Amino acid sequence: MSDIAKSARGDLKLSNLTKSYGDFTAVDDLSLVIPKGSFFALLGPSGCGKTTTLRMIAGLEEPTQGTIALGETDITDTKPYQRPINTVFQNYALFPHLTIFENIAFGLRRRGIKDVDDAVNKALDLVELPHLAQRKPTQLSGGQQQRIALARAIVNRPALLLLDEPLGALDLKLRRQMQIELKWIQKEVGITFVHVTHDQEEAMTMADTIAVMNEGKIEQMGSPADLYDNPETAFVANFLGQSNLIKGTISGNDGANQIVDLFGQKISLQKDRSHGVDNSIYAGIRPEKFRISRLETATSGNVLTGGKVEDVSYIGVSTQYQVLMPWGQELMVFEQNDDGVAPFSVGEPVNISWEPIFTFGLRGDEDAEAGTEVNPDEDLDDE
Amino acid sequence: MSDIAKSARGDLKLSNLTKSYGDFTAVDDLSLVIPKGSFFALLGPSGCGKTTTLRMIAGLEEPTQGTIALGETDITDTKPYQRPINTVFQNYALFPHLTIFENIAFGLRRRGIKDVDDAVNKALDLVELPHLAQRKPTQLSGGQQQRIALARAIVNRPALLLLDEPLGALDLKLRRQMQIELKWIQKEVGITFVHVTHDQEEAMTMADTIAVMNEGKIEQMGSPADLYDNPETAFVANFLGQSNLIKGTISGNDGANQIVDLFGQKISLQKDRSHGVDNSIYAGIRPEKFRISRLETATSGNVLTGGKVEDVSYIGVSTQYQVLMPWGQELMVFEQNDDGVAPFSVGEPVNISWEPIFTFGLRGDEDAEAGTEVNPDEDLDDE
Amino acid sequence: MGFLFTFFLLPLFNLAQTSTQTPVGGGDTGQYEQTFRFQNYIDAFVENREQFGRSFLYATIATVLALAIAYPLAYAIAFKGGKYKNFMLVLVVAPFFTSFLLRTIAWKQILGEEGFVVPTLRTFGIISESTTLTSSAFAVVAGMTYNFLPFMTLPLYASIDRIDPRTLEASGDLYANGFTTFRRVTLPLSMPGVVAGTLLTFIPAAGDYVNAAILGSPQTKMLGNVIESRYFKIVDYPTAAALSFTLMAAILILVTVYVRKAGTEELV
Amino acid sequence: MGFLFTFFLLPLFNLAQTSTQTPVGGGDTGQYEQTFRFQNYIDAFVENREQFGRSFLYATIATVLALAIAYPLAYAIAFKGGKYKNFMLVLVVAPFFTSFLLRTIAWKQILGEEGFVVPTLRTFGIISESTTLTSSAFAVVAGMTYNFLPFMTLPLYASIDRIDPRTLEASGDLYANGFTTFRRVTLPLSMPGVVAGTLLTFIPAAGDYVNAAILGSPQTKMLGNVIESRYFKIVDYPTAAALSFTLMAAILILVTVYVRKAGTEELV
Repeated sequence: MSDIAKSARGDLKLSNLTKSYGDFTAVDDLSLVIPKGSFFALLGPSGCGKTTTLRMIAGLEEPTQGTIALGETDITDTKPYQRPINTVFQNYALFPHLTIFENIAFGLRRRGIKDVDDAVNKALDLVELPHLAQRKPTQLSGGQQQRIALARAIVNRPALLLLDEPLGALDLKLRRQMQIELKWIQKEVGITFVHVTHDQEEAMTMADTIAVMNEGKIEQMGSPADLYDNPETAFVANFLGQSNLIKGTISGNDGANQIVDLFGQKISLQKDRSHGVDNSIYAGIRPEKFRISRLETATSGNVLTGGKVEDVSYIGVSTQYQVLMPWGQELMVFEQNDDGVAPFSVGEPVNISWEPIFTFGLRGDEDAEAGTEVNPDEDLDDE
Repeated sequence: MSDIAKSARGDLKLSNLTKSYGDFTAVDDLSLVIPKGSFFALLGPSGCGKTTTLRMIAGLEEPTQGTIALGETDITDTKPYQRPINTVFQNYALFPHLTIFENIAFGLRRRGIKDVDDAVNKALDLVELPHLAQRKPTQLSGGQQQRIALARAIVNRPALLLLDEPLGALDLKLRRQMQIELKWIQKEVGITFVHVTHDQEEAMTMADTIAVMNEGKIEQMGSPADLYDNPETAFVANFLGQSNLIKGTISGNDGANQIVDLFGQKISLQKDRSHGVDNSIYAGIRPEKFRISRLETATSGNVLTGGKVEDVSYIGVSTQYQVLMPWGQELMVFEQNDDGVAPFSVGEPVNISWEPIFTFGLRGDEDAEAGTEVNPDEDLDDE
Repeated sequence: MGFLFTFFLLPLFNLAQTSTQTPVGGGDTGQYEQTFRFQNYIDAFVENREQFGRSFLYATIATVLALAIAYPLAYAIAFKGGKYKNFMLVLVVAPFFTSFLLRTIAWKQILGEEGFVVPTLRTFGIISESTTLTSSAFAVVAGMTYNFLPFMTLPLYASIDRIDPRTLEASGDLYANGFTTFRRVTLPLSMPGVVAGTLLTFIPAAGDYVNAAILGSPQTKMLGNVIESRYFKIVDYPTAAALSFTLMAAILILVTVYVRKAGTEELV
Repeated sequence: MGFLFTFFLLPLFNLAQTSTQTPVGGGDTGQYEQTFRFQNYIDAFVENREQFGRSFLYATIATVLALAIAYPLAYAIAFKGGKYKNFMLVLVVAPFFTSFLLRTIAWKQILGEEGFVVPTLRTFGIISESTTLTSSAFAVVAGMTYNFLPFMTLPLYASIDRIDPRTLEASGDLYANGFTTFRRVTLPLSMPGVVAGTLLTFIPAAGDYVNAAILGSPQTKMLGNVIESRYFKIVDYPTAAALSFTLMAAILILVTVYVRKAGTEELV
C-alpha cells in the first residue's frame, strides 16, 4: 500500500469541487464533509452530478477545480490505485477471467500481501457466499455478483467505500433485502460508506445522512427524517417521497405559528418549518399525514373541507385516494388499512385533516413540479 | 387476418393445460377462465410456470396436454401467427432494423392492411411518443421501448394481449407510473390483458383478478383485496405482501368466531377466514394491521402483551418495527407516520393490538416460510 | 501509430511507384525507370479488359453460390447447433488447414474423368458422354466457391447467432408466417454478416489466379493469371502493378457502392 | 446439413486417397494407383524434415512479430479510435485488396538494393556494405509477418474492443498501476483474440510458399515450396498429398496443445 493510503484516514472533505465538460457543469462548486464511519447517501435524479462526484472521489475523473482530502491528506492529484478508497461499481465490473476467490484477492495481492486466504474467506462469509469461491463471475446471478463486488472492495479495509447505484440492477424484493444487509455490513466493518443512488427509499433506509443533489449542487442535506419531514425546497419535497403542495398566502401570526390562507380556508404552520416564505407560499403536506373523513365525522387540527373522492386505489398495506378540492386541485391521500373502516368510494364528499405539526412551507415562487418528473427518456445508465 | 383470428373472440378458457419438460412439470393440469375485457394477473416467483403458461397461450410453446380456447374456438393447435393474440415480450423484442413506425405497422402490414398511417399514429399517441416515429429502437430508453412494444401489440386490436413481465427492466419510479398508464390504457381499449409478473405490488395495483401460481399450479385466485385480506395458504400470505404467522391452537368457539390460544394469550378469528384448520393453527396478521402501544395505553380488539421493540426503521411514509414477543418470535409492525406521536424506541416494552376482523387462519401443518424466500440465486430472466 | 500505418501502407507506395515506370532504353529485360507514365494504366486495362470482366463475373457467381450454400449452413449451426456449435464450426474450417493449392488440385481430381462425379452424372444422363467438367469455367467457379466458403460461413454465422430469437417469436406473434419472418426479420438482421461474408469472398475471388490456373483453360484466364504471368514470365513489372492497382480500385468502388446499397451503415 | 459437410470434407477424402498411392509400374510420369502405402508418409517426412522444421520456425517467429506489432495497434484503435475506429480498420485491411503476390514482390523491392531500406541502414552503419536483406530468412519472415498482419489485427481488435473499460477502472481502484492492470486484466481478457489471431496467422504461415519463393533463397525453402514443386515439377502427387496431411496433422496437434495451454476453453 502506498504511503498516502496509509496516512490518509479520517473524514472525507470535498472543497469547491467542480467538474465541467466543455460548457456543461456536471458538478458545481461542491463543498462537503463526510464524517469518518458514517453511511452517507448522495441522492438525485440521473444527470444531477452524483456519479461524477463519486468518480472524482475514486480518482477516475479529474476535478476541473477544487480539492479532495481524506483526514489531513490532500488526495486530489493522486492516482486511483494510490487512494485507500474502493468502489462497488454500478454493474459490478468483476473480472470475468478470474474466480470469485481471485476477484476478492485482487486488491490484497496488488498490495503485496502473501497470505490472502483468511481475509478472502472472511469477506466471503460476510456476504454469505463462501460456497462460490471457485466459480467464475458469469456463473453468478446479479444478486450474487453484487455481493462479490462488495466483498472485493471491503476486503481491503479502505478508509472509504464508494457505492455507485450498487442495487440498481436487482429486482425489488432482492433490493430491499440487500439494503438491510448493506446497512448491517457497514455497521459491522465500520468503514465510511458513500452511496450514490436515485432511489429515495433506498437512501432513506440505509443512510445516516442524505445529500439531495440537483443540477450539480446540493439542494439539502440532513438525516432522512429531517429531509422527509421538513424539506426546504419543492425539489426535495417531491423527489424524496411525494408531497401535496397547495398554493396560499400568509394571513397572520399565532405565536410560533403562521396562519396560512389556502383558497379561503385557514390552516396553521410552525414558523421553523417555513422556508424563505414571504407572503406567497406553498403549504406542503405528505399524503400519509392526511386523514380522510366523512362529513359527519369530527375532525381536529388543520382541516380542509369540500373534497370529493376522485379515485381509490387499493394496494394491500394501504389505500391511495385522489381527492378533488373545491379549487380544482387533486390531493393525494394514503390511508393505512388498519382500522377496519369501510373504504371511501369514488364520488363521496369528504373532509381532509392533519396534525398542524406536519405542515411545511415553501417559497410561493418555486416550481411546484420540481423533482416530480419521471422522465422516460432517461434510464439508469444515462449519467 | 386468418379466419380463426376473426371468429375467436370472447373469454379465454384453459382446460387441463399441462407442460412437461422430461421429468419436470412446468405447468400442472391448469384450468382457468379469463373473462373477456378483464385485466388478469398471473403472479408467482421465478420458475412457477407463469411464463410457460403465457407462452402456451401465445402459441410459442406446445402444451403437453390440455386445450386453449378463445370464445367457442379451440386454438390449441394453431400457429402463433394465426391467433388473434399479441404479446408484449419481457425484453420488448422490438425489431432493431425497423423504425418505430415500421415496428408498430408490422402486424397491420402482415395482415394485408394497406393504409396503416392512421392506426399507427393513434397507437403512438396512446403511448404518448408520437415524436419518435422515425427513430430506431436502439435510440430509445427502456421506458420508451416498453411503450413501443405495447403500441406494437395494441395496434392490432387483438382479442387478447399478453404481457410478460413488461415492466421488469424499468426502474422503480418509472415502473409505478407505467402501472397506472397500463391500467388506464386497458380500460381505454377494452382488450383482455393477461399480465405475468413476480411483483405483487404490480399485480395488486393493476389487475381485476390475480391468480397466484406456485410450482405449476394455482394456489389461490381472486380480487386483490380477497387475496390480500383473506389468504388461504401460507404461500399466498407471504408472497402477496408480508405476514406475521403465529403458531397456536383452537381453544373454543364464540358465535361466528373461533377462540385461538397463542402461547397462552387468547384472540378471536372469524370462522369464514379460517382455512382448513383443525386444532393446530397459524394465526396470520398483516404487519400494517398491528397497532403498537405503550403499556399504559388502553387497547381494544385482539391484544398480545409482553412485547419489546427490537428494531426501528424509519422510511418516511411509515416506521417499521420488529417487536420481540415472550415466546421468542419477532413480529413485524408497520405504523404510518400520521399521528405526530413520538416513535417507540428500541428496548421499550409494548403491547400489540389489532381489529379481530383482520385475523386469518391457516393450517398448522403448513410451512410458515413458504413464499418468503428471496433467493439471490434467481434473477428476473431465469424462468 | 503513424509508424504502424506506414508499415501497412509501404508496399502500396512501392507498387504505385512501379506502376508508372517504363523500360530502360537499351537495358536488360526487367530493368525499368520512373517516368510517371500513367498511360500504363490505360494500356494495361485495354489490353486485358476481357480477363477483367471474367474476373468480376466468376467472382460474382462464386460469391452468390457461396452465399446460397453458407446461409442455410450458418443458420443451422446458429439455431440448431446447440452444444455442437463449436464442433461444427471446426468442421467447416478444418479443410482449410491443408494447402490452398492441394485443396484446389483435389477438386481437379474430383471433377476429373477419374473422379466419381463425372461417371455418376453420366450414368443419370445429366451430362453427355463427351462433356468434361475440368478445364472449364464451371470448374473454376466451383473451386473458387469451395475455397472461399469459410470466409462466407463464419461472418454469416457470427451475425445470425447474434439475432435475438425473441424477435423471431415477436414476428410470428405479429401475424408473419415462417417465410415472411425470414424475409422481413431474419434476413435483414443478418445483413451485416451477408455484407461481410460477400466482401470477404468476393475480394479474394476477384484477385484469385490459382483456381483458374489449375481448374481452368486458356479461355478462362482471370486477371490474377495475367498479373502473375506479367510478373514471372514476361517480367513486365509496371503492367502487373498497374493491373493490380486497377483491380484494387475497381474492387474498392464496387465494395463502396455495395455497402451503401446494403445500408449497413445504419445497421452497425 | 450432411450434404453440406460432405461438400466441405470431400477434398480431404480425395487427398487422403492420393497420399497412399504408388506409381503405376511402367506407366507415364504422373500415373498412380491406390496401394495404401502408408510408408509414403514416413518417406516424405524423413526426406523433408529440414523444411518441416523451417516452416514451423519461420511461422512461429512471424506470428510473434505480428502479435508484437498488432497488439498495440489493435489496442489503440479499440480504446483511442473513437469515431475513427472504422476508418482505421479499413486502413489496416486496405493493402490486402491487392494481389498477395504483388504485395510480396513489393517487399522484395523495398528490401532490395534499390529500395530505400538498405541504403538507409548502410548509411547509419546498422548493416555492412556487403549485407543484403533479400534472399534471406529475414526477408521471408518479414514478408510473412506483413502478409498475415490483418489476420492478427482484426481478432485482436474484436477481443480488446469487447473489454468493459470499467473492469480496467476496477483494477486501478484495487491498487493495480497501469502495467499491472495490463498484465493482470487487459491481457488475460484479450486472450481469445490473441489465440484466434495467432492461429489465423500461424496456420497459413506454416503452409505458405509464396514468401519463401519470392523473398527467400534455396536455403530458406519451406514445406509449402516442397509440396508445390512435388506437384508441379516432379508430378509426385502422393508425396505432395502425404506432406500436406502431415503438415495439417502437425498444425492440428500444435493448435490443440496451444489452445489447451492458453485455456480459452474457460474463456469462451
